[in-house]
Amino acid sequence: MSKSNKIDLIVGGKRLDGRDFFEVREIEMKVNVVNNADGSAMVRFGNTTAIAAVYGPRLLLPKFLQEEKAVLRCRYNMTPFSTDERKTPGHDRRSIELSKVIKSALEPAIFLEDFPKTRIDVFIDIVQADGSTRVASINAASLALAMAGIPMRDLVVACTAGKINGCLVLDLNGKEDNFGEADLSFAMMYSKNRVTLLQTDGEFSYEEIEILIKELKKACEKIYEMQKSTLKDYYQKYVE
Amino acid sequence: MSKSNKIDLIVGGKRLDGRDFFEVREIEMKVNVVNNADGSAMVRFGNTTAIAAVYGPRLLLPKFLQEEKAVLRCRYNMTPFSTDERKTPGHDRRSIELSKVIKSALEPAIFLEDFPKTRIDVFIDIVQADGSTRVASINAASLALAMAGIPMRDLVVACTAGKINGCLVLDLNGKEDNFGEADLSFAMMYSKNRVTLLQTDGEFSYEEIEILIKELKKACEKIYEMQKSTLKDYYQKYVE
Amino acid sequence: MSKSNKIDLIVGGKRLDGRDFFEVREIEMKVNVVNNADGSAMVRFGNTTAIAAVYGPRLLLPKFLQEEKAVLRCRYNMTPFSTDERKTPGHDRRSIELSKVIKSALEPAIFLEDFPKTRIDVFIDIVQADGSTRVASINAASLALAMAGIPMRDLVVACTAGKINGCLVLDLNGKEDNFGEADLSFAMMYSKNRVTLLQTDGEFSYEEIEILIKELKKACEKIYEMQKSTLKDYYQKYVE
Amino acid sequence: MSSEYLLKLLRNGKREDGRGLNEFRKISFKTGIIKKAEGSAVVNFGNTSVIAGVKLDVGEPFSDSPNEGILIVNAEFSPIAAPFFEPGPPDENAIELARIVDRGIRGSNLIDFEKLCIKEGEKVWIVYIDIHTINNDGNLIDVSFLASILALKTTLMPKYEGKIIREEKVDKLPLRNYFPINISTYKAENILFIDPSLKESNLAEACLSICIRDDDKINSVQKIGSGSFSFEEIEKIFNLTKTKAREIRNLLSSSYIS
Amino acid sequence: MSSEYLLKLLRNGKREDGRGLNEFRKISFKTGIIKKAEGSAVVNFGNTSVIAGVKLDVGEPFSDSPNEGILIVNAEFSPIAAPFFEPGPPDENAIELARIVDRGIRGSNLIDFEKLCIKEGEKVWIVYIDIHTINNDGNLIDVSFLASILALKTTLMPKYEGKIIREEKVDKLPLRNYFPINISTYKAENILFIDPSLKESNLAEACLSICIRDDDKINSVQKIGSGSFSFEEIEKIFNLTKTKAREIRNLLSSSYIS
Amino acid sequence: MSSEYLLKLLRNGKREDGRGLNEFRKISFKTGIIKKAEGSAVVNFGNTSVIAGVKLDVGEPFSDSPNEGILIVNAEFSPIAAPFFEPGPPDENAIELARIVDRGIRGSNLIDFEKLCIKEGEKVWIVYIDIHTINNDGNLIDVSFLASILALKTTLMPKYEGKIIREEKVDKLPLRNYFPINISTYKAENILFIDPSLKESNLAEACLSICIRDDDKINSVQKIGSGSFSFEEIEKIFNLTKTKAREIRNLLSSSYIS
Repeated sequence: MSKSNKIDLIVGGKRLDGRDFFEVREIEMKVNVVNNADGSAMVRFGNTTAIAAVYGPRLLLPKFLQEEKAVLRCRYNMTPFSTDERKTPGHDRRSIELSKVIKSALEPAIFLEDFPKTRIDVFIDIVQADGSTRVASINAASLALAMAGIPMRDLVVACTAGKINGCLVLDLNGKEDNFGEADLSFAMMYSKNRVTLLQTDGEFSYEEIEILIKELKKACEKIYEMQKSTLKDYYQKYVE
Repeated sequence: MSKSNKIDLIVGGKRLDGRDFFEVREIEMKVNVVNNADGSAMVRFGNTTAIAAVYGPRLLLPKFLQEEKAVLRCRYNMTPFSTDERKTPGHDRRSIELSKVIKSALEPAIFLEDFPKTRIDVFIDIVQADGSTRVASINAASLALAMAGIPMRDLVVACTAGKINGCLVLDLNGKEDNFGEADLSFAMMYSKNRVTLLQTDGEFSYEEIEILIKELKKACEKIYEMQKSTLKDYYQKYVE
Repeated sequence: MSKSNKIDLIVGGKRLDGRDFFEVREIEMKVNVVNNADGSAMVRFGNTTAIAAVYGPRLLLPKFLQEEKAVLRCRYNMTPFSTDERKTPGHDRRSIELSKVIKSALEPAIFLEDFPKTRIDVFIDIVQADGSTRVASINAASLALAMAGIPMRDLVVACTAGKINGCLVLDLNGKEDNFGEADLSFAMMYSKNRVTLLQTDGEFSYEEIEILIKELKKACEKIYEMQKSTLKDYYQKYVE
Repeated sequence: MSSEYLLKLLRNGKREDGRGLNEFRKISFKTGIIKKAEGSAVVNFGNTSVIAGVKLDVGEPFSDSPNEGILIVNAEFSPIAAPFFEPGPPDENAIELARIVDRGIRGSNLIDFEKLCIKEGEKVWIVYIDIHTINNDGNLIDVSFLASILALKTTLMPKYEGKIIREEKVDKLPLRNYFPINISTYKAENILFIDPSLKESNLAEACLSICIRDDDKINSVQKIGSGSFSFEEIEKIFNLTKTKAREIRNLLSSSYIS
Repeated sequence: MSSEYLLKLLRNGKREDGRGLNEFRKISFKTGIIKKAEGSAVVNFGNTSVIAGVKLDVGEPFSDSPNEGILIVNAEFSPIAAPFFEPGPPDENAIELARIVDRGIRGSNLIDFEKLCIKEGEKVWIVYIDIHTINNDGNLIDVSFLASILALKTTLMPKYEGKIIREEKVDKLPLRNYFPINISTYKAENILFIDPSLKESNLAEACLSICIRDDDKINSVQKIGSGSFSFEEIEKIFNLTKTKAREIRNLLSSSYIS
Repeated sequence: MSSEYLLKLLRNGKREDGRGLNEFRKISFKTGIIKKAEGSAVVNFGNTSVIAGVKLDVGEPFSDSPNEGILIVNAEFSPIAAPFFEPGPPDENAIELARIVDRGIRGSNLIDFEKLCIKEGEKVWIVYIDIHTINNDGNLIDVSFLASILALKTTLMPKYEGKIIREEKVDKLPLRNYFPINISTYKAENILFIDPSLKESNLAEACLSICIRDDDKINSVQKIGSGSFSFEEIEKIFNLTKTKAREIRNLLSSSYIS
């Protein structure tokens, strides 16, 4: 996570994987990938793959923990084989924080008040990690919630941005995340125009953040359209 | 647990401790060794000593965990001083698996349906470990259950077998277990002729397994008789 | 904790910090240092500082844990920055034992029978550790309990003693504790003349213990007066 | 579909999806699916889906086998895979599964551990197999075992020169030419059947899980569950295991895996 | 004071203690309070009180930054500090707080990590910041951050010759001349306010916690809570952060801390 | 037997089994019972039964005592030993017991730690004492302490040449010629008594547990429980301890243990 060891991340005006600055990697979305779940989805950004499964609403036990609205529980987990060095299994400090951050990005969109005394579980497994895993998780979880039929104010769309070799870019891959100067994770309810996640690490000027937010909104529009058409395609097949 | 480092385990047609191939070590059985327990027993195979204590049937709490039949809980534990290198205290992966395997060997024999809403605890401490600890545990637990007055279909009898220097043998000691090619743990309800444990590790042909099962049945008959006479002797003394 | 590595702890008839043998370090007491707590206090012996906070009596849940008298829960904790080498956070064996010992020193003074079905929590943080942390904790906890309005038979007063370079002394500092020959922790309900803590480590003759107890009683009288005037001063200010 | 109905089907030699008692569900697999892993495979038996990933690391050998690499098998029943799986460290079922897979692989002599030695007594390769459930619709042991073997068979070893250069793959994992297969036979009311769905496996009182090699050598056996077996049943199961393992091997040999 | 009443106050731009929405409570601090720590500070915002202690140790550097010291930030919500804090390992809130402080310090480039290298690849200084709550009356992140910075700024490094000689302090911690400040802006019913009491923070649906340097560079941002923000609110909060951070810096510069 | 009745007995100076207040139950012991341990003993006081095992290992010394061996005492209240013991890590009672035994042994100077040094600053013997309860019928501390001492006194040290050769025992553990004994005196309603059964110990409000050497030097004292002591009671208990410890030593000296 050191932001200091400079390496060349931009060569000939292009990023190392050939992308333009504000170009997002190839995105793949698939729903209903976990048969047992009430809703599930897989979202891939390049070589970053997140699988999200939603179970619930289900009765929250024991009784004295029940609340007037549904309790949302999120768990972000990296599989041991998802990273260069094998990741020791288990919930470390990073994944505890990311689970909280992801929950805070999804929660504004869910009508939790519709389901008192229950809990909704959102489980996310990162099966391949090449940067931007938390936004892939949010996109997958948003689709999985929709598939589970949980009433939502809007789909939540997410993307990252950052600064590498002094240049502002979108959708950091693993190398850019590790060796770039700064990164920004962003999520919004697109049609509601509301930001549900804003998290940065590293040094930015406010002007840089403003530019990135503008570009992120554009990228989120496309991701939002993909989410909608993924759901639509699934239900159309389902109807046929 | 490596099965590869060959050492001479058979010298002059005899095993290192002087035994014949299908000879079982000296067995000692003693019941009521833990005064507080509802039933208890000690079983020794050579230098392997297991103490089992049974507590229950006792009410299972909290209520929502109660089932229509008794819940059997087994815990296999090695004392830190039971092994060559001191064993760090605590429940490791091996003892979690062995606890499950021992439970699965005992469960078929117990009329759990007679005791709804209760649990029966079988605790086993290995105080000396020189191979074949899980079968010593099963024999001790079987006696302890009988002493606790838990209704059983039959006593469960157990013994190990294995392949060392290419020879098939019964009742592996620690060295044979560590440096042999393969081992087999076996338990049965003797008078019912039902197998309740069959577990192997290492390379066997099916024919070898068949031979060993035949020999294990013979050995189990003797162990079964010992179990019965141990219980009988105890109750006779008790009556006097 | 080795008691064997001799270093000079007494030079020219004085202890390294200039104190006489039966001289106690400067003591500071302050109550109501934690606004949220039902009662709280800070007690400092030289560079040893303990903060105690009392929460309760509060309802003990779940119900099946409730008892006919209040359950007293004590937790002694060293902050990571309180020691020379950073102390890894978390409850280790030493702090588990000290929590128990502190509880046993406080319990005789509290009318727990007045509060059935409740628990009283006494939390203690050592923010600076320079020897005698458990007695500083007891003095702080005693004040905090009084501030919380918990009915008590008497205040509990505590002090340490020890043997360093063969000399009997009161109130060990960190160096004396580490390199002295023996130490003694002592607490009493002063006006009731009852001992609630007596704990030693290292080699003493009974005669030495007798002498130390006599001196400890004298020291405790002074600490007791300080405790009382601290409480009095606070309530006087409060009334004004 | 109620348990009562499923049992009735089994008594008539039938399954909820029309299969016979000794018939597998549709088996599919894909290897090389995890870019960061040195080897990987996803295997599906019907709706049961498991990913196995192989990661390689370099470390010290055990003192009693100074010239041998190390195998570590770990299984996580991810909470995504079933409504009753909970986040947290592996439970006894996941631990047992990992240990069965471990013993099966070890017992089969598939891995040539001596070729995983870099410097005797100092540096050897550590082979991690991580088994990750995606969807649990029964028979996790057999599916996990197959995924593990396929992941091993497609593992490429990175370059090592003082440290691991993961970008450069220089060799295959040193495996012997075996293909061990694990077949778990379940029993409900004296009816034997393989590859149960989750609901069917809940009906079973006992299971005999056997790992067998191409040459019919047995690499591991594990009796699971609260029931018992007669000697005749055991014989029948060993024979069935032989047949069904061959069936899977044939199925796979028609694919690109040798 | 009921939440209903507190909300009514907020709607009118008021606070329970008479402050305005963008006004801090009384801020006080003291450094050097822990003798055994290499650096320490207690900071109070009203009734919220937090101690930060800096301990130094020597250890191996990370392999990807062999010539840099190491920073480890840990936060414990001591059970003394609030009726609902429980003994035990840090919960998700304490972990998030520690990681926000860590990122803010790292992002600000305050610490000159290369000067903390003793021998490249072998020995570097490890800087531990331990954050310990004494009383929690809201706004723990901002208070903890300030306590951490003041503890760092007053840290004296012990002598090192093969081992640490803690009695002899030889130098200041190598810090750059920055003063990062963290400002968390809370939102309830579209009302933005800073430095909430515990009761006020329980009313808030969301919070944007921003760390900003003297030169107005942003060092870290964290959105917290179940609410969302409009783009206008975000802009407003960034501007507010700039102003309020300067206010704290001015407050402190009137004291002996440079 | 009800607590009420037991209390009535105690008030009349009597015990449920006919003993007097200061009388031990039947004491028996056996050493060398664990073949794999370097030293071992089982000790019974009435129905209370405890095994102590000594294992030796070689490791690095602590940096503040580079030429001394290491003692580690651990106690497990096995769930076999009482209906209320649960599997899991040692609770506060087991930890306190282990620490009392540790302090008693250390305070008595029984072990000559310098003779356990193999190479200064690099390699020393580690002496593990593991205390394992078999049946808990009260007075676990005294029984555990005696079992630990007997295990130490019968410990044989294995050969060490680069590694431990456990088959060859070459020496006794280097012990000084002391025999520390721990005597716990319990108090219920101002009645003092020793060696309680489990039921009797449940009646006690407090206990003073004292470790004393042959030369009457006190090696450790621990007050346990929710009650308090008068100064007269403390004096009485110290005198009682002296007498009862001698009684145990005489009992043992009539056996083969020197």
